[in-house]
Amino acid sequence: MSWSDKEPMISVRNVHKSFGDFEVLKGVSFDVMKGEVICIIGPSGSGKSTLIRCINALNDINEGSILVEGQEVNDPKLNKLELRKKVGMVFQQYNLFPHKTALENVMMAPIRVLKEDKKEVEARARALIKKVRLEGKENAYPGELSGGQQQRVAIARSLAMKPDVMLFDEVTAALDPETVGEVLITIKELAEEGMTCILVTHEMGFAREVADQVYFTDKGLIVEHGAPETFFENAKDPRTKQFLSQIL
Amino acid sequence: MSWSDKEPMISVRNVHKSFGDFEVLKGVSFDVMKGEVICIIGPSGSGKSTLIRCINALNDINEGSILVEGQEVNDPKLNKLELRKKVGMVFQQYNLFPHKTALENVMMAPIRVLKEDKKEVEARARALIKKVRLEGKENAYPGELSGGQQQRVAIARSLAMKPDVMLFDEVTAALDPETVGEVLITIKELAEEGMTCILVTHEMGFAREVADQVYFTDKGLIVEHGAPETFFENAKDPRTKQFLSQIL
Amino acid sequence: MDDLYEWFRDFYHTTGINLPFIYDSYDRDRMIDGFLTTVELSVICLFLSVVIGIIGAWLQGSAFTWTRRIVSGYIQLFRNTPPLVQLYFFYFAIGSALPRVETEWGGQAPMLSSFAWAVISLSFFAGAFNVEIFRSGIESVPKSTVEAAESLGFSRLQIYWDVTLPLALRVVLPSLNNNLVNLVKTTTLAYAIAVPEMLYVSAQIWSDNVNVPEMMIFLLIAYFVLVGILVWGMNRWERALKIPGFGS
Amino acid sequence: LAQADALDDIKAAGVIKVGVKADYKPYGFLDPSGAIIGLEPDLAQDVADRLGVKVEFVPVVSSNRMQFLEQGKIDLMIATMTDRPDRREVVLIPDPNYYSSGTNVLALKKFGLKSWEDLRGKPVCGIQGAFYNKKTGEEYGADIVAFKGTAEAYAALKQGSCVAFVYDDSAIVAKTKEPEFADYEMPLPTIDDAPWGLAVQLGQTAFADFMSKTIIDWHKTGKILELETKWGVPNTPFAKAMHDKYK
Amino acid sequence: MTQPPLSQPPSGKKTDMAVMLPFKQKSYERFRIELKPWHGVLLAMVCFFTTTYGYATTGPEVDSILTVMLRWIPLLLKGFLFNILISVLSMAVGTAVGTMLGLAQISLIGPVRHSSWFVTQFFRNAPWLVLLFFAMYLLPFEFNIGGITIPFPDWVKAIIGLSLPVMANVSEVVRGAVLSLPSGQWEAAESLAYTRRQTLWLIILPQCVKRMLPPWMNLYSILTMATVLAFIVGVPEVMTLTGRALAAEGERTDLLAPFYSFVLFLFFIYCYPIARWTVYLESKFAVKN
Ligand SMILES: Nc1ncnc2c1ncn2[C@@H]1O[C@H](COP(=O)(O)OP(=O)(O)OP(=O)(O)O)[C@@H](O)[C@H]1O
Ligand SMILES: Nc1ncnc2c1ncn2[C@@H]1O[C@H](COP(=O)(O)OP(=O)(O)OP(=O)(O)O)[C@@H](O)[C@H]1O
Ligand SMILES: [Mg+2]
Ligand SMILES: [Mg+2]
Repeated sequence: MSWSDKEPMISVRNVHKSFGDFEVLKGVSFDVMKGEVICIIGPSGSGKSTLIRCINALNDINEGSILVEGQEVNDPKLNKLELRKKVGMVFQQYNLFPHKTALENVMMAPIRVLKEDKKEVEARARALIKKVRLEGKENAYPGELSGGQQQRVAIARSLAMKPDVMLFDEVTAALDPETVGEVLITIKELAEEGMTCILVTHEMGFAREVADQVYFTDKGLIVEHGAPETFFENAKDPRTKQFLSQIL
Repeated sequence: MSWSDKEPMISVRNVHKSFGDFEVLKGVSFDVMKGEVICIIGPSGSGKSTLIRCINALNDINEGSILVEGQEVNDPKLNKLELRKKVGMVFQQYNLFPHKTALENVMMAPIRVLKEDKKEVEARARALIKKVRLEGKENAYPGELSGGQQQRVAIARSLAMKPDVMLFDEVTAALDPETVGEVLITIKELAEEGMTCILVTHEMGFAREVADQVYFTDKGLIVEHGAPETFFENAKDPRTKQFLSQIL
Repeated sequence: MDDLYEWFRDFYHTTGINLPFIYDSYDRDRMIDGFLTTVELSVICLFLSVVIGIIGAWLQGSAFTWTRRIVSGYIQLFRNTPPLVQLYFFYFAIGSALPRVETEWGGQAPMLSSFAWAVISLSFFAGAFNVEIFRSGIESVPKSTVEAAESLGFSRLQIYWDVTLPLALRVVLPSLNNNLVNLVKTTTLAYAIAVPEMLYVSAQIWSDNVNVPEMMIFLLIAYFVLVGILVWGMNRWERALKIPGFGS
Repeated sequence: LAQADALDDIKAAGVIKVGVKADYKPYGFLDPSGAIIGLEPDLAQDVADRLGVKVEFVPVVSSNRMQFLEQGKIDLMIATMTDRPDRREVVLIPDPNYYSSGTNVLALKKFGLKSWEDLRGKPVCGIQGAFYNKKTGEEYGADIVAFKGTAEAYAALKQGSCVAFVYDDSAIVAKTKEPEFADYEMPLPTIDDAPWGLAVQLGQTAFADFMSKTIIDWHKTGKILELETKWGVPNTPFAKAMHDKYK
Repeated sequence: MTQPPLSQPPSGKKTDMAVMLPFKQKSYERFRIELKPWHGVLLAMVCFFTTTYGYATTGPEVDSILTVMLRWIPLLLKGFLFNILISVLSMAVGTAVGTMLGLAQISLIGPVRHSSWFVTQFFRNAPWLVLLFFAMYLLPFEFNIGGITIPFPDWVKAIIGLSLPVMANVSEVVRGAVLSLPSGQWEAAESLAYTRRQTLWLIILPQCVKRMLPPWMNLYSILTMATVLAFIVGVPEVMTLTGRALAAEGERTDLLAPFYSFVLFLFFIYCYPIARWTVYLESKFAVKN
């Protein structure tokens, strides 16, 4: 394969996506280099979730191209399973498997999908659970965990697949400020370890602290982007300005 | 009735409330004068919602007393209907009636409960909908409104009963920053018009701008309170400090 | 018309496919009666069973323990015993214990005919299920919506009629649909107490003519049409009740 | 399927399956142990004895007895079936007939029924699958209300749901003798005095011949009369006539 | 680290309409407290005895109702055992075939999906009694495959006739349970690179079992009650035997009420515990999720 570290890890080029007559994405382009952390912010309904679902091939696209490590995601011949081994995703609603304990949730995919050795996976899974600071909750079922704890199990579950890229979709939207803090610390640590991350978030404070690039979407387009310092202080686009001014 | 404007509009005295064995409120006291706006902040589960539900007699209390305009809320002989004409409540989840249009939602209670004249109510309802800046959405069903719009219909619905006091329970928790802005402007206008308001909120920015008093609750007690300036800048209690430090 | 009948008679002689309910005037008349009886029985039972369901569900929420006990007892007794045996029991055991009335042919007949007993028995049978269906629908109306109504001062009956029931109805429509389809199918049981409905007439015809397969296929088609009409009607109703953003 | 010789099959199997009624006292009914007894089961037992095989009773009702025979579920049917030409198209009925009864009604004496026409427009109880239902309905205009079993029909009659119960006259005669039915009578002229036929599958001529001989023997020896007495039925004119004829 | 208790567990699906919260069926809590099993037994007994004595107008020369009942009860119980046997076997057959049919209904292959949908609807919408008639008249009494004769006695026909609607209903239960899982579960599994088959067997079906159990048991209870329809086929089940017993007792009309209430009673004591167990499972699973 011709892809090298020098090229973008993820390259989104002029992506269009419609649901029926309704065009959600109207030509979105951006690149993410290996180890970069980008945040996507924007009003509700602007297509943020749709965009990152396309990167993971959960939605297909109508036009344009998405390359992950040089591989076209929208290629019908693409082996989606291979793609998903490379790209991990954490959902806003966690989507843990409720019939499995925290540890089993984390271990299941590596064992069943990657066919890895059970012992090895278990060691890794326990390490991951420790990493997301959930020691002692290994045998708890999702129903017995608080929202923030579930969210962290979901992160560990994705990490167990050793992905190259992690996608986070508004992982903190439904949590109270304290729990938000816990989850964000976990993500920050990942970013510091050099994981390539794409985050959709409403937490401006977090975007400011951790992102290499901030993208602002509105009505299916990227309206403005930049490094957090310049983005938050000197937004040029009127729409962005208006949005940021609303934040108290 | 012996109550006069000089006395507290709402007087909460040593209120205790348990669910089974679990004591949610452990002796809460505070006063609200006519036209005052107070904000209650605090971590999840600290009993904020329970407290304001008690004021509206949606929950009964185990000990203490709650006076609204000098009337004991916890009196079993109390005419709840009379109380609820005086006290309006807006819920976090809006709780609109999904099978009624925005206008019908606003009109229903005055017509069915107060038995007011339909024409009159309609005129008032339209005025209220205008006040919350929703002209043109009169015939939309809740499902066709964005979260912020639904929240404003909920406010109009309460106002249509011409209450003396309004209770707001985390009315903005699930909204994106822009929509939060819209709702808060509406509440601010109400406050300026002299409505007595009690708000439970996570929006510190708003609390700072609009509140006459801020109360911080933790584990069923009011831990600290004060005017917003002093409260946010010079919190003394360690728990309050920790909570405030979490906010990014 | 007569030619058509003759054609079917010839059809029998040439092909051996015997459809006497088309060419034989006596069989034709009784089949038309049978069809009408089935329709009449179904429509009356559908209506009554829904009324029983609504009232029963309301009584289930009653404050009087004994009201609830009686409704529960009714439900359990009816849904845990075979409707066929219920029919027998009603018609033969209860029926002959009732006061008698003078008949036009000078006899003393029981007050209720077998048709009336079929109506009663099948309505109560399906009604027992409907009570539970409505009950679960009412449970699925969030407490918060009911509280919203409460906090606007609605009375208990007003809440049930204006808010709970309309919302519950929308939730339970699929299971209600299912139960009503079952009810239409169950009307065949009236055959056992000699209500001349379609199966009864068909059985008479096939014992006179030994043409079981033909009659059987006719019956299946006839019930398909009947059930189809019911399902079509329920779907139209469902669409008419549809409100935006509800049960996508 | 039919053309293998049933007699050989029966002998090879060592058992004959006979369709009889199980809800028609006294011709075929249950005893509390669940065994089927009655006049017709006794006849079936006699057939089995003659063949030197065991007998297996299969309970049938009017609405399914011919299908059972057609399908081969039973080898022989002795189930109160009226011998009618259209039935002879479907099953093979050996001659002579073994029994006979007519159609009549059981009704309250106080109604004073005189002729079949009196039934017009009135509800008349019946048994599902009986051939005279249609005739009573079509020719005399009665509203037939047919039940699955005789118990239900008698109950419906007694509770007043119908003006009369149309049924086999021999059973009605026996019924009017019971104290419970003291107020009832059999008021009409018997119609359709129709012989009963036992039946085998179409094409089983050897078996049918064997049965013909057996039936003649029953009449000759007075077995039918004897069984009537045993099961409490007054000796019927048909049985007496046949006995005289073949004696 | 303090863990603030969540006042509301996150529900599976995000909706703005609170009304669309998943069905929670805790409604039966009330039954559990107020209606004990013996209430039902009591009720049935009352039915039974009032009718028994209500008709105690028998003269001296006939047996009393109680004597008659005692004479026949052993046989009726045997018949009832037959009902249970039929219900168990039909349920087993119907469940096995119905599960396959239900999975076929969510197949990605169009023709498989459509034809299984049609079969399901066909047997779901036909009256049970008609299907039984069908099985009785249109099935041969024995099958001949390559010289081996497979007999189809009545009770087998009854089982076939009853397992057809059971199959169709199970098929719908399976399909409904699979579809009722939040789509997030499919997506989570997909994004973890599970194949469709793995997703179905490892993630979806294990979660469905819980959801399917209550409706499945409900179906069983309905099936059990439907076994009396086997009187059509002439199987010696309890209703058939009741009819014959009444005939053998000379059609005494005063016997109808006690006999039928006895049959009601038998079914009640068998089905009621099942219904209660179903309710218990329902509420148990509802809380867990
Ligand atoms: N399956 C679908 N069918 C039709 N429309 C859809 C579908 N999924 C999303 N949409 C629409 O596409 C638009 C973009 O949705 P998306 O979820 O990407 O928004 P978002 O930016 O993530 O918003 P939020 O901040 O509220 O999560 C919305 O208007 C939504 O209604
Ligand atoms: N009906 C109830 N039965 C039992 N416990 C309850 C009930 N309602 C609330 N609680 C408990 O009481 C505590 C306080 O709940 P409350 O809703 O008042 O918290 P809150 O401060 O409003 O939290 P949040 O910010 O999450 O809304 C919580 O721990 C909750 O679990
Ligand atoms: Mg989104
Ligand atoms: Mg709260």
